[in-house]
Amino acid sequence: MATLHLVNKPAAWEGCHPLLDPKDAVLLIEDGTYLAQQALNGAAFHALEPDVRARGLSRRVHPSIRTASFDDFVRLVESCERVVTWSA
Amino acid sequence: MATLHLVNKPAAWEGCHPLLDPKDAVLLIEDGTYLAQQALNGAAFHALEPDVRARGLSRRVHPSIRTASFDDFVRLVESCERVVTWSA
Amino acid sequence: MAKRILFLLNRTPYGASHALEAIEAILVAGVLDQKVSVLFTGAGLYQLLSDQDGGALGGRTVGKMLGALPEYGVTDLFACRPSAERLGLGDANLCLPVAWLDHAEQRRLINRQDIVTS
Amino acid sequence: MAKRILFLLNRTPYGASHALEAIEAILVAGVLDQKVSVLFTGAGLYQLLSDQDGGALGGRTVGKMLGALPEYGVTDLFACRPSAERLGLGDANLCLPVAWLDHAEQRRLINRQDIVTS
Amino acid sequence: MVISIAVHGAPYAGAGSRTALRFVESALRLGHRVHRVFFYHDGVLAAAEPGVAPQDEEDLHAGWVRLGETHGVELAVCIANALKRGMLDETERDRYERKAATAHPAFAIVGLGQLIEAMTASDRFVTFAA
Amino acid sequence: MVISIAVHGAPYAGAGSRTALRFVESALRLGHRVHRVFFYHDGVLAAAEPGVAPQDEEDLHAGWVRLGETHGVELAVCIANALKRGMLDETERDRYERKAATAHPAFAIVGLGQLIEAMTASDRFVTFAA
Repeated sequence: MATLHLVNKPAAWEGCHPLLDPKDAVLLIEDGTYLAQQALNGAAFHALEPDVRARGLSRRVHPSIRTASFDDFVRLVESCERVVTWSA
Repeated sequence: MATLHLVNKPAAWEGCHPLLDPKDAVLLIEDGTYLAQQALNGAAFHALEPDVRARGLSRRVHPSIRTASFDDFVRLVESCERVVTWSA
Repeated sequence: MAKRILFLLNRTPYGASHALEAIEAILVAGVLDQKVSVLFTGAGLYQLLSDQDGGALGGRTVGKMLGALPEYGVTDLFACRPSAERLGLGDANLCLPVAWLDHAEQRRLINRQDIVTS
Repeated sequence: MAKRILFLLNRTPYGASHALEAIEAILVAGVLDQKVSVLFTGAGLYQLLSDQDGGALGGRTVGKMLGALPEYGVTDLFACRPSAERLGLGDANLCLPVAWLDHAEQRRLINRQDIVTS
Repeated sequence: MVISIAVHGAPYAGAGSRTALRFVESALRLGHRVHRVFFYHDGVLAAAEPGVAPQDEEDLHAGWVRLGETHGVELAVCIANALKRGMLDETERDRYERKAATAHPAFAIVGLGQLIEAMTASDRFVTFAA
Repeated sequence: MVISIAVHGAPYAGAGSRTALRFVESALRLGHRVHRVFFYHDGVLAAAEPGVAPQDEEDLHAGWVRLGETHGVELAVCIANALKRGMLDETERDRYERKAATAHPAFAIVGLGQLIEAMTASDRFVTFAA
């Protein structure tokens, strides 16, 4: 994986999306998990599970998006070359 | 004037716009003044002058939008029936 | 003297402390016998989504707190239909019954108020 | 050991303290001889608008602070062309010369970095 | 005219607290009575005692204190929002056995009832968002 | 792997500080070394000494202190951002002649150079936005 993108609110998707590389991964966190209700494209997508559950989104996550624990989050950081954080 | 709407960021326009009454006034403040670069419709529009000037927008304000001092802001509050604040 | 006060809720429930703190103010307005209305609009609709679990983040559940509104005398709960359609939300997904308003009805709701806050 | 650090600036200059505080970090990274790049994108482009006057709000002028970047050894200044087109901004409106990048060039810029922060 | 306001944003270099302060100054100059400024959400941080403002940025805390002390404007801070953000006056300092009060004495730490009272007792109520 | 992070958001009920804390706990559990947590922007408020957390909400300040004291993670607070938000340690308290320190001693108030050092000394650097 080249770059891990963290997206922490829906509005941040607009900036993130055009800069995705097919080798990248995206982790939706916090309010960014609202984006997980739809199919997204351009990279591999994950959504942070506690944020999904708190917001009542567990049954609304699109099947193409995998939920991730905090341990998974750490493993994503391990396996990428750099992390880019998108907010606002 | 029925309602004075305060808009303090561009993203807040989306919520404000559909609820404008023709008798209303809108005051763009803070980052909401970036909206003043275009013609807006649905009410009477003002933009807070110190916010316009700080951001380098003085020569970019659309001619249909009047700049307002803080004293003008107070007078707008006087002459309306209520104030609605839009943010995010 | 009781006033007609509209609380406009347009923030997500867990993105910041804003939603929880705003609900606390609404409860107090209800206790103090004001004529309180609440309008959920934009991302504020997510406050009403069912199956929330604030415990997953070590805190309170916003949807549950909203459920207490009627006990505090706050029963005029409105929601923006166009926002709900945009977000793909309907009655079946919500934890609380609300009256759906289109934009014109929301304009009339605002025009009936003494005070609108958020 | 010097690292390639990209600062991604996508916030408006006066909406919060974020922009000013981020610039302070960039200046320090420059002083400490890192290989610093800056990418202005989205609403961050407004940080570059000419004729700013932070004094109107009792504070510093963000555009002027950015003008100090070259003195601190930070000369790789990039800006997102699609964002600029959407906001109606071009070289003539800016207080600082930047190199314009399309999306593919921005992807390559990111892929060259050790660290990206905002 | 009697005006009250709510301030939702933090004071340091944020926009809402500064706009609110300027608005109140103008309202007083134009002869209105400002019944109460109610600090809510992050707005409560305006009361923070030992802020050290940068030399080249306006100190909004000092501006609010001046408004309270010179013009007698009531500066009311929401107790629930204040406590969780570390703002305590001397009463709360003693109750929670902390070392020092962190709220400047020009600000009164009050319950949410005072927010609703500000609405009912005023001709206009203006919310300054974060 | 050596990891450092930046925390940009305030601790009370905000999202970024909580996510960051959970991330660091997991990183330590998985055997990584967390070199430094750098609190920047509103993130510095995590160091605020006398927060009184609501009973039914997690106290993130306490979580960070535990991480510093139990796991020896360095908690570094940006001095410029801290001062203007009213965070002072004992040194700054004396320099500015204030009544009390407002930053918990588990946090070190440091210059921005430590942010850049955290980047250069770590294999990964993760920014937790507000």
